[in-house]
Amino acid sequence: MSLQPPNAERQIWMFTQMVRIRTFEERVKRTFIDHPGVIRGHTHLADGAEASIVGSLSHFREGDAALATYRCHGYPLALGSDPKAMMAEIYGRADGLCKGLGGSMHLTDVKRGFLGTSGIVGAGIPHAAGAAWSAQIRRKGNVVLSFFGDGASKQGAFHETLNIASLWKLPVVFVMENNGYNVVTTTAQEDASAAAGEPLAVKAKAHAMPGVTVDGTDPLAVYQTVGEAIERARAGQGPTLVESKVYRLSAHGNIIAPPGVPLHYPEHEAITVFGKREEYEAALRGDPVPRFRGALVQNGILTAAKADEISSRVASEMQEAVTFALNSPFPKVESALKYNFA
Amino acid sequence: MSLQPPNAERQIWMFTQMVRIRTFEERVKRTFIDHPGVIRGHTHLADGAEASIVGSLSHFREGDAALATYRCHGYPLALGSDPKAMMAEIYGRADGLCKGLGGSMHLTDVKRGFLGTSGIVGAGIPHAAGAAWSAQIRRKGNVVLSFFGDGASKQGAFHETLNIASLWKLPVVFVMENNGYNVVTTTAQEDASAAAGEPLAVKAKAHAMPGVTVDGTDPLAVYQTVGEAIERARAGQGPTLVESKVYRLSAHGNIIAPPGVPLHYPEHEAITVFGKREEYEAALRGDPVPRFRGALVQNGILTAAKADEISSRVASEMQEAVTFALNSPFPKVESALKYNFA
Amino acid sequence: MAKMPYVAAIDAGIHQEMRRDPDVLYFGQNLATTENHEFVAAYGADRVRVTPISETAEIGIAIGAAMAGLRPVVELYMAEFMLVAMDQVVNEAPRFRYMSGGQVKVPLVLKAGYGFTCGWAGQHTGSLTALFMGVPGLKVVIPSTAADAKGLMATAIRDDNPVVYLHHYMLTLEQGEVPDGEYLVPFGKAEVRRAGGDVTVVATGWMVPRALAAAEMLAKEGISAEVIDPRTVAPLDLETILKSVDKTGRVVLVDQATRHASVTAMIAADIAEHRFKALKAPVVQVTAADTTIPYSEPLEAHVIPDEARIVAAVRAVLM
Amino acid sequence: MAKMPYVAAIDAGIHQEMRRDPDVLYFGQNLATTENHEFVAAYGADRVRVTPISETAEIGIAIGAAMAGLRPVVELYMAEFMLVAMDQVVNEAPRFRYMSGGQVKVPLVLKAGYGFTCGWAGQHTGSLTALFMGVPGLKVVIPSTAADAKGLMATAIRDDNPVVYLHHYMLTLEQGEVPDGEYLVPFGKAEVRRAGGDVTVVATGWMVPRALAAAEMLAKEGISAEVIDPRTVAPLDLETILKSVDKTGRVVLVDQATRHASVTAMIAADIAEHRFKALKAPVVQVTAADTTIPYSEPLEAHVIPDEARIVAAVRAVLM
Ligand SMILES: Cc1ncc(C[n+]2csc(CCOP(=O)(O)OP(=O)(O)O)c2C)c(N)n1
Ligand SMILES: Cc1ncc(C[n+]2csc(CCOP(=O)(O)OP(=O)(O)O)c2C)c(N)n1
Ligand SMILES: [Mg+2]
Ligand SMILES: [Mg+2]
Repeated sequence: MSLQPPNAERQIWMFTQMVRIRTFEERVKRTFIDHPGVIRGHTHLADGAEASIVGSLSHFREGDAALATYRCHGYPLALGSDPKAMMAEIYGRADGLCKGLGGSMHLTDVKRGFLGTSGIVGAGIPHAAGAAWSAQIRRKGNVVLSFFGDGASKQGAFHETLNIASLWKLPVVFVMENNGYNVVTTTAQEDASAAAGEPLAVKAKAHAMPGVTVDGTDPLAVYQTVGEAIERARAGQGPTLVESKVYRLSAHGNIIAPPGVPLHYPEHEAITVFGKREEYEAALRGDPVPRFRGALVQNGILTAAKADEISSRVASEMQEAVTFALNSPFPKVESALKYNFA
Repeated sequence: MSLQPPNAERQIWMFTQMVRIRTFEERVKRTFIDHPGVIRGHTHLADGAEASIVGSLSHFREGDAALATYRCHGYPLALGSDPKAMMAEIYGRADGLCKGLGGSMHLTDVKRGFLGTSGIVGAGIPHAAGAAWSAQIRRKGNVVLSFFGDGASKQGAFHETLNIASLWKLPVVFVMENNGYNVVTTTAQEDASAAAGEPLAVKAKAHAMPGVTVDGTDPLAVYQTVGEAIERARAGQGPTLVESKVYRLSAHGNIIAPPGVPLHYPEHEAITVFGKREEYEAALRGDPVPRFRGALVQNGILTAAKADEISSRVASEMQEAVTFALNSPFPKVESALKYNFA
Repeated sequence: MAKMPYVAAIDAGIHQEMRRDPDVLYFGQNLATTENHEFVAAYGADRVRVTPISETAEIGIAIGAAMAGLRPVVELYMAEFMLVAMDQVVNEAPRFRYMSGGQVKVPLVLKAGYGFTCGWAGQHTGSLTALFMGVPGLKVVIPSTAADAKGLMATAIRDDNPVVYLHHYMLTLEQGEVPDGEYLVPFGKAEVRRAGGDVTVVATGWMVPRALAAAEMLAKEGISAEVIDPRTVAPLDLETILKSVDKTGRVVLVDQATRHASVTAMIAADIAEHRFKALKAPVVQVTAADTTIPYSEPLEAHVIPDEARIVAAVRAVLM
Repeated sequence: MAKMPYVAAIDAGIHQEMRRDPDVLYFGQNLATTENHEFVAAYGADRVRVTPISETAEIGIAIGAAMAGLRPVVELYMAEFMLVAMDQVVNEAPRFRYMSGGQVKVPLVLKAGYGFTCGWAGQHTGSLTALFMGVPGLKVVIPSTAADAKGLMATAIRDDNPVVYLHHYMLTLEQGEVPDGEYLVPFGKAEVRRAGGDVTVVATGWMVPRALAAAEMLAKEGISAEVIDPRTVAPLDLETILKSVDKTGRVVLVDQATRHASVTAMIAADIAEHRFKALKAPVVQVTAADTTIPYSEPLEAHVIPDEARIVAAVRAVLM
């Protein structure tokens, strides 16, 4: 299968979405300093994975669906969710996307095809396959995207689901965002394939499924690879495992700090735990957002001025999101008892 | 690695064990007709898998361990357990191997290295890896054998365990007895690899582990293949997945019959469900027990007379087991409350 | 009305809903492996499928399909098999509606047999109902008659929430009158199986016929027992139970589970809190002995509640 | 005696036993990933290992290692993560000794935090104790103080049975006096945290300090509450609780779990059966509201039992 690369307009759209995700995450992160106590629990950022997220979701059509994990702020932004409602959710407010009931780990926007996010590692993978069963029997050529981390491929749910999806030729694409870490454990410390120097895409071989590895920091490469997998799925040829290699630019999360310790974002575990500052700095040099900007400017798709304009438009958008969220009231306490049952 | 084939004496021992397993299972099966009601619950026979069991366990040494599933009558026989105590267990009697508390699905004989059997598909696979961790750190060159079915490779526990075993180079050999069926489902109906015409040993590729397929009806082939895997494991080179292809010669079990319906063994599901009598008859023609007997006689390792003598000795042994078990008393009811805690 | 076994009534309930609603799916292990399979023949392979032995994926797939608008019924065979997928049952299916602020619904039915106390030994004989009953967002159904088996299954399929449907293995072939045509039994409405004024006996599943048999024996002694079958334990119709306690002042609760894993403890605690004044005697539970279930027949019989133990408990609360 | 936080006391308990017994293993996710890790440095990589995110294999491996003679402690972090491996916890580990007729023992400790009610929302905040407490063959421990955290961990490691050790997240940094040197706290012995004569309050985990705070407030009104912390719920020291009820005749039971998933219902049912005569008022439970835990702070606070609700319940049973 061969796929046309995205046209200039689409590439600018992709760049814009990447900037929006990055800026949103920066504002989430800054909240821990600017407004301590406003974000509770555990928050996981998508910075570093923007190219992978946007490259994948560029192919999204009406009726398609995406499901993800607790690290879920990026997808709905690319799918068109309102950052105001997203930030309000992360701040636990009444105007939140999920009415303040779900929080950072459980962003959901059904109207935009973002069906659900599980905080339990691996648990969301079969949910995506189930949604794909629905797409399969409705025969509208829809596809489902399942996003999860490298660590999740060590859960039984991953293998059980890949087997069934392959056997039933479900229209689903499994996008494994391999950021090289499960919290403070490197892939080589927990994965036999990685320890043997093999890509994690090799796991597809256990399930008679194509497995491919792509540079997840290059939005056009992801566009191509995930796009081909999506075409295959829409055509009824079954699922693909895409290993998208990214690097997370923040720590795993805002520290699993017990009450009393203020929540915050320390540096990446490569530095704080393993003392490998060079590894982190190399990743920073490959930061997908400035890199894509550079490429677009170099290719004449975007002028530097236009790029700056996008960035500053996004900056205002996200400032508005923060302001909106801070001003949104807390939900009424009675609403805590709603929505357990349909 | 290359392994000497077993000498004549050892081959005769192997043949004898195969006959013992077959005869034991025939007596279990006959109990449903001769003594209805004496065996309760669900019973699963090993007939057809004798060559695989005995070929694998021929390498067993002091300090080694084996773990298996509900289909567990064959292993302890080959390891030296007393068939009287085994039959008494299956009949729920006080002299049973497990004092009548476990029954057919849970035969255990710790003194002989047969550590435990789980009735939950896939659940016993990590137990074997755990025992192998113990062997690894005790450094006596011991190995653990994990026996399970083809269907079990569809449980997450299988993949999770293979990954860890490979990563940690645990001294364990995973012997998958692929009998082509999970109850009434064929492997091609439930496994993406099988549906694609690939052997199930391919699943090892997801875990940087060697995966080999062997004819499980040929005891010498199993001896060789599992033997090499065991040598590897003892040498600290890690686990192997051995797919041992067998055919079960009885139905999955004695029918999951609700109370009121007498328990019995109908014919194999290939016949009763799929109407494929030829498939079953071909398997019968390849029956490992007469085939190995034929080979031994042909090679001059055994005379027909000596083979008959073995069979009739075994027949008496198993008749004694039945008689013993029938005469063994039921356990005292108070013993039902013992052994919940150590 | 037609006489049929409990197991056929369950199927009748599934058929009723599959005929009516093309969004209902039915799948699980070891079903529909040939084209002659009753459900595959009737509804096709889009909606009826055999799965591998992968409970986590099976239930997870049901959740995803439900979120995408379908109504899956998952055949699990034995309640214990849900344990390998317990996260999907108690921490995924019942959470999504809530965590999304009401955006999604997750209508699905997890159909599983339980209580295989006829020699299935340690790992297949559990009565796990209490593991599910306290999970917000989950409904839990335990039919004890053929009619309820049909009507509660149909209601479970139409319900917009995840439902654990637990049918008792020892009732599989019990015959009962089952209403023809569309039949639904509401959730959260206990059934008074036998009216009585001296003592309230609450039981579920296989314990219902045992409680009724005990009531029969007690009737001969002039003791009139009211036997209540909650039918669904989430939602639990506490009202009907409490009303009976108001009348009798005495309660015996029967559960096949062990004491600290029982549904009866939940009900006993509710009664102790809400009917202190009405009670004339201790709230007594008759539960399984605190042990893994043994294989051997006399031992198994020894640890499971029977008529004699129920009768003895009733006599005790009447003293 | 040394003052240290609860979390350090847990570690002290593990150290005590690992130093003493070379068969003790400690492993789990995201620990021991560098050679500087405290436990790896002390006991080596044979005995201390990081695992992948594979709870089923992790707990299953612990079971196998235990059957082969070792004493594994599995670090699970959050009780909910056991749900993906629930079969190993409730239908494997506690069954093998029984089913083998006493041939094997399965000594292992499943260490897990619970009750992350500080914004961890729907899937990480559960109080799952009741799921484990009724399983024959399993022991269940809930330390509420630093001293108990150490002593109960040591006892759990020495116990020859599988033990679920549940430490409360909200207590992580609570300081307490912890005995130096070898220290063991027996299982099955409740602790009377505060003596009193008017009412018996039973609470576990984080609910213990809340119950004590409530008792403090009640004392100002002249109400004397006895606060009992069972410390282990399997085995459960019912005797100490019943003795207190004999004295007070009034009971309030506090649980962070939802009502029909609570430990308190089990205890309430036992009291209702065994102390009918002694009771002067209904047995009242203070439990979480019947809901998945919301993320937003005021909502979360609204659904979890607090001092005010405990105080109100005590006042109610004294009326
Ligand atoms: C079943 C389960 N076990 C453990 C955890 C704790 N946990 C949360 S995130 C995480 C790391 C997951 O790593 P990966 O899948 O690589 O995703 P990443 O966070 O790197 O994006 C872990 C172990 C969990 N949520 N669920
Ligand atoms: C987790 C779980 N799911 C389902 C079952 C029911 N069950 C018992 S045996 C069996 C078939 C297993 O097939 P396979 O692994 O190929 O072993 P075989 O019986 O063919 O030897 C099934 C589905 C179970 N015991 N455990
Ligand atoms: Mg990762
Ligand atoms: Mg098989």
